[in-house]
Amino acid sequence: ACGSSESGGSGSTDEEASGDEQLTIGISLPSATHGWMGALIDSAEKQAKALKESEGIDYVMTNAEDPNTQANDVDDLIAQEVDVIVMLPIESAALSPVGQKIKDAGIPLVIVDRELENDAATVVVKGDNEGIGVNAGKYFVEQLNGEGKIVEITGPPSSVTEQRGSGFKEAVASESGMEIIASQSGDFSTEKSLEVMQNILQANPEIDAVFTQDDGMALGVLQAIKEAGRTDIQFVTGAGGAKGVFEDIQNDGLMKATFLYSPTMVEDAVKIAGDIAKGEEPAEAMVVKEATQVTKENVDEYYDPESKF
Amino acid sequence: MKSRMSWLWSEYSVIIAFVIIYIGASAMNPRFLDMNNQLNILMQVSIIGIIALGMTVVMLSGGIDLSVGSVLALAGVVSVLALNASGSIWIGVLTALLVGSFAGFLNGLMVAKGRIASFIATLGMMAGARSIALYIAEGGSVSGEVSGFTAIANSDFWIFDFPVIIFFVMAVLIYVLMHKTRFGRYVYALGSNEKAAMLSAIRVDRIKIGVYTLIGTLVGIAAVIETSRLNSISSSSSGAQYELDAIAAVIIGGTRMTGGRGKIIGTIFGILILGILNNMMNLMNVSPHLQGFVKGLIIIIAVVFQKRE
Amino acid sequence: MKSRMSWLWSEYSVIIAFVIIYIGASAMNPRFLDMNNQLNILMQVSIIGIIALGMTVVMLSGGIDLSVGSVLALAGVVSVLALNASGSIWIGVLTALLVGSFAGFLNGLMVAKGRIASFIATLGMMAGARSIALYIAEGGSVSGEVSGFTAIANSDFWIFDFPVIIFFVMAVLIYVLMHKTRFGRYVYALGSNEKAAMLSAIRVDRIKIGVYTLIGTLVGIAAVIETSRLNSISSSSSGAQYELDAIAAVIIGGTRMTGGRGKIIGTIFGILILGILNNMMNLMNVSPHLQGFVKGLIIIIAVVFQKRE
Amino acid sequence: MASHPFVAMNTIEKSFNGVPVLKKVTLEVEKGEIHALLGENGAGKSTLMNILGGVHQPDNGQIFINGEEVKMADPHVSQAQGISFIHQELNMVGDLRVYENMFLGSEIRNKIGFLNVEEMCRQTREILAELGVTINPKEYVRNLATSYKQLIEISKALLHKSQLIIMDEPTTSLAEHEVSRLFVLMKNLKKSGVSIIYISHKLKEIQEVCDRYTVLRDGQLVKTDVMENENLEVITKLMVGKSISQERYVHGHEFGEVALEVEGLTSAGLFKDINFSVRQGQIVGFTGLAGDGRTELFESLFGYRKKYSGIVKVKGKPVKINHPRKALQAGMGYVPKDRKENAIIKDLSVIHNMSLSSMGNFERLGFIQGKKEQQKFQTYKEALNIKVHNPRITIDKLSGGNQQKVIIAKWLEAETDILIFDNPTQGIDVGAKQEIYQQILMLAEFGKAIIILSSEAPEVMRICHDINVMYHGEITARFTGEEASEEEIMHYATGAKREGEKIG
Ligand SMILES: Nc1ncnc2c1ncn2[C@@H]1O[C@H](COP(=O)(O)OP(=O)(O)OP(=O)(O)O)[C@@H](O)[C@H]1O
Ligand SMILES: Nc1ncnc2c1ncn2[C@@H]1O[C@H](COP(=O)(O)OP(=O)(O)OP(=O)(O)O)[C@@H](O)[C@H]1O
Ligand SMILES: [Mg+2]
Ligand SMILES: [Mg+2]
Repeated sequence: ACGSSESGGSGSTDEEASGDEQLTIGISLPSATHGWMGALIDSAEKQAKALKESEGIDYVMTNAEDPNTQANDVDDLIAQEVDVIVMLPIESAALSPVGQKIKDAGIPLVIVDRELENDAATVVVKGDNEGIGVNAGKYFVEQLNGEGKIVEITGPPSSVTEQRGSGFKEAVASESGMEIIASQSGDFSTEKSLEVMQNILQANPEIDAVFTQDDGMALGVLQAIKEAGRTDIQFVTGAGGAKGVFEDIQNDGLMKATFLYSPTMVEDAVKIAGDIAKGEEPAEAMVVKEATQVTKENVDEYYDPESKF
Repeated sequence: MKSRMSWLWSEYSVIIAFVIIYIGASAMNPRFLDMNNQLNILMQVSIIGIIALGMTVVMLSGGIDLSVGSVLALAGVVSVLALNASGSIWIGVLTALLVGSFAGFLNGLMVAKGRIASFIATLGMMAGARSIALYIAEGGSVSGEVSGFTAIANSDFWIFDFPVIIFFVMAVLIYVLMHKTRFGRYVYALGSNEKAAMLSAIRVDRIKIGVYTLIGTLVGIAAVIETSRLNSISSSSSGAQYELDAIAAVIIGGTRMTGGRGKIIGTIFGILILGILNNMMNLMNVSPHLQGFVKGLIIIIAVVFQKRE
Repeated sequence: MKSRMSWLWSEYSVIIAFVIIYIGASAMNPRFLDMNNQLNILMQVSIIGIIALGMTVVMLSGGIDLSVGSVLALAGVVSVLALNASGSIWIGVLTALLVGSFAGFLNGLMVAKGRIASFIATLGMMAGARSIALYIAEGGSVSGEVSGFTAIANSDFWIFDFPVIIFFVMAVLIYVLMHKTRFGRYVYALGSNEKAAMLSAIRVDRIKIGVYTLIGTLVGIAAVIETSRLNSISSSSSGAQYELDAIAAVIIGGTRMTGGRGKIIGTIFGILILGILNNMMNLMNVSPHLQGFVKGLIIIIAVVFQKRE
Repeated sequence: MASHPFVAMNTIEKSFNGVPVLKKVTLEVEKGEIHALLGENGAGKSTLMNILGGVHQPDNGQIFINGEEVKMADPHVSQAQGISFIHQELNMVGDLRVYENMFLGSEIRNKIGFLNVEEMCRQTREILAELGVTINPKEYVRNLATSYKQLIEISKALLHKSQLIIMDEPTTSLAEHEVSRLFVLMKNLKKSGVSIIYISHKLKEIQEVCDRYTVLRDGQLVKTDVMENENLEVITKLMVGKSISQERYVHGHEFGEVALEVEGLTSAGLFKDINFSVRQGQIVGFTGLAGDGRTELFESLFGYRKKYSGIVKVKGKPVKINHPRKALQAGMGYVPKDRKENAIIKDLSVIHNMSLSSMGNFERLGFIQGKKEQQKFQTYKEALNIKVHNPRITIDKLSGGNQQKVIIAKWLEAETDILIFDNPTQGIDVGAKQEIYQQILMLAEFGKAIIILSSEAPEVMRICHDINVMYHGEITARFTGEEASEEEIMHYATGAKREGEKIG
């Protein structure tokens, strides 16, 4: 498995290492500060547990609040001589040297969600943050016929927010009639978005549609619009693929579309990591989870009543 | 006359700061004065407001409670589970209150009997309660399945939303508790001079436990409102950083960090100032990147205006 | 002999707690004692460790500094920009130190001259500095483009990483400052009895400004290490919650929340305890949702062990 | 004489919150004199000195040092003018060591700027030796008894080699022999040309060391004159407006049942094998030197300290007291010493301090009746002659003596059968002292059992039926009030004599 590792039995009394080769996946994720990440962590752990049961592959999981702590976590994983590492970098730039370090240690690396700036990753499983913005932008242009007043509810400042926002702005800028009249942060939180949307509704008597960067926030926005009894708003879109949003789409609510960015992408990453640990060559070096547009037409394909997210 | 003014200033400078900010906000944005907007602001501050009332009591006693946000999430998650399991709204509400007050009671025990600095005891509770909430909800959010539950936070009474009424009632109750009962008197005494309070035959430990249990109960109430408002609660993001807003409101309201001095009325105006600030930043569409700066600046200015010792 | 022991206990109970945790960790996981792992832990605590040294001084003076994480991000962002613009590593480093100490100086001014409670003054700075960092870096992260810059944090000296050496040198410097110079003496006096210090004709205001400037400078140093380690800094996530870890280390180290009493040595062991905890949770694969619980619990136990007054 | 007085304060005026505290007060102090500043509690003595020391700014008036006008903007300026100030309230930094406190603000440093600990310790030891105290200079001040803290404050002022030392009630917690040492020192200082302003409520001391005196009353200058041949009665009359007798107060009257009985009370390192009993209507005194453990003894009895063994019986019933609340329920009240730390709640109003230990008396249906509190306070204000304009202001605005009276009122309101007073007249003027003594006597006549702790032998001799003397945590002698003499008490208090068999 870990063929490139030369430190086989370097005096350590680790019984697992001395006996038959125990395979281990190291997983380094950010901490659960919002719903999507909470769901992702949960998916990762479930998948890792499943692998442990079916294949006997062990796993170690770490969570970090900031890039430096994540670098520390990865150091710990390298020190434990895990066979493969799955990492969701908090910041691409900051974790790129860390990826290099993993590569230098001869450990295969599976990157989830956010790409590194170098080629340290063996496999990348990513969603398409920019795609979310671009696809949403296209949808807006189409639905509003190139003319309308739009409100944007962003995530807290971060590269994800940046990518989704700039994709959206680019796509919308193609039409001169489209105007983003307010752009405020809902912190990836339903309650905060509710509050922020209330205030935005107050400031803007005329709104045509609302773009939110996350389904959790979209739910707050829906509530605010409902409470204010506003009828000028034609639709709201989200991102991610949360159960509550799917249900609203199914029920012909104000929610008309969302763009897939499922936290379950980490399951693929963990599975791939398991395969790599067993010595298999990964089938492809890049797995892109399309930011598929989910609307009334195709929502039933994606709806899972058991989902936690 | 002059001494009257200076008395007013020294006792209620926060009210003057409030009036200035209020006038400023009216001048900057005509929509601010809109009746709906005013009611929105009241609604938006009610949850943190209820917590800030409890925080005032804790800080008057010379302590601090950093765990409010996490305990809110935990109480919310557990109460939704109880609600769904029992189908009874009363059981759901009661569970939230019980979880909140029990967490508070534990904080009180640690501070009073364990002699742990309140900062560290409640920091531990903050990590612990969040952790348990995440564990129970598997990192995701849980939604109520009992119809009628959402009515708690979404009903009106005359023009006021129900949460605003609850906030108001709680404010009156806590005011009476602090100024008309011996509990309140003892809290002030304890915060001012713990040893002298003890030598005055006050059971300091019980008062401390009472203080933390009280804020825990208030957090439980806040959890009910928050959960009922959106019929769901997120184990990861709900309540995040509530402690900072609550503490800021208390200090803006003129309560001394070290205890013994301060007023419930001050806290109410403190929380209103924060509410107006958030509202104005959304109304004015201030860049999310700069909102922290504006908010920090105005908080500091409001505090500078206050009487110094 | 017995009194010797009780003296040791009362003065250095944190060391005993450290030894217990250390032995516990060794027993639970044989990999813990691995030389590499030990060096990793040292490296991992060095950044927060440097900040915690400054926090000890601030807390001894009776204050608190919540802004360290945000100031670290701001200093990092600005220094990377200066580095890239000038191409000179020295200018980059100097900029970080200047930004850090200037932010600290402002904190000191607010506390000493503005008579603002340190909690609120630095809370304002926390919001403000983060905000400016986000604004400058447009919410994203900035990366160094000057080769050689990463060498600062990634070089070794004998077996020790360079950041560890810096931490060690800083610890010695701060120790000398606090115990061999009158600045240190005045800090203790001020934290213990501000009025008495003032009546002894100590210029209390200057000492306060000095204290906050000192921690600001240390945060600047930490920013250099953090930035250089990953060759980039994130305006949104870098430094998140560093204040809580630093404060926890100081309190675990036995410094009194209200100032006047405590030791630099204690803080060093406090930060080591936190480092071992994080390391162990990664080694033992504690469920990510439960890590907060375990950490909170052990911090509280470590503090309970300490001498009570 | 053409030359100027060393210090001259001219027509100083000062008011706090619109209440005038000093009204055109003038004070002159010559070089090398000890000048007594006298007056009732709240007369404005400390305020006048705070103005001289740069702590407060006067509303009007000038200060001249050697004939030159000086603006005392802050303590720094005052110190630079050669003025040291021993404040009425102790201003020690508890978390620093003795020598660190002593040199705080004027540390000795070596060539590279590091603190010269050895030199500072040496000088500390030296100066303390002059006052006859041996304390380890490296001991933390928080571990010291109050009297030592006060001696350190004094030493600190001596260290500065000042030209004027202001002593605001420096002897409140000093024992007799410590006071006499201080006086020797003061006289030596005087010889070397140092001036001293001396504030005290102990008039005997004043007569012993002072050259001139100035009396203030209600913020106004009453008289300045030379001390020699002046009758104490006259000065007292100037201060309080009436004459005060120095006679023994207490009369024999019938005692009731035994109210409090203590058998074999022991706490490791603090006190051992304490036996005594107090009857209803009896006043029992405990005296001794600093560190004799009497404070710890009664803090234990009152439940503040929990680690002790022995039997405590209240009205014949054994009680287990592990919290002050239990003591209150058993019928004990306790007026602690060092009121700033132990008694007053400085953020509560005067009225609320009064009612704090007996909230039940003011409650109806669980709510506090503010009016009732106020009425009750009015009666105490008259009975104890508490001087306060507005009882809703916080208690820290009152002068020390009036604060003490409020604390006594607090325990009177609690209506306990047993009352323990620890240093009840600390820092209290002669007039108020007499009022407090009379209150105590009246309480005894009502049948309360009273215990008085005091380091002043004359005090216990004047008001106690029985006197216990303590030494190193043990009761070494027991006298009746009539048979006691100051000299005898001193013998037992210093351990020169002990009377084992009589105490049992
Ligand atoms: N900071 C203050 N604010 C308001 N009033 C004050 C303040 N300091 C003193 N006073 C008032 O000024 C008057 C004089 O007080 P001062 O302390 O000078 O009296 P004193 O003569 O020293 O009395 P004592 O013998 O009790 O020490 C008192 O009525 C007191 O209540
Ligand atoms: N918190 C403490 N820690 C350690 N030692 C203490 C503490 N408090 C008091 N002591 C010591 O106990 C002894 C008794 O002190 P205490 O202040 O009770 O004396 P006292 O009899 O009340 O005298 P006085 O009232 O005249 O000052 C002293 O030696 C003192 O140093
Ligand atoms: Mg005085
Ligand atoms: Mg006095």
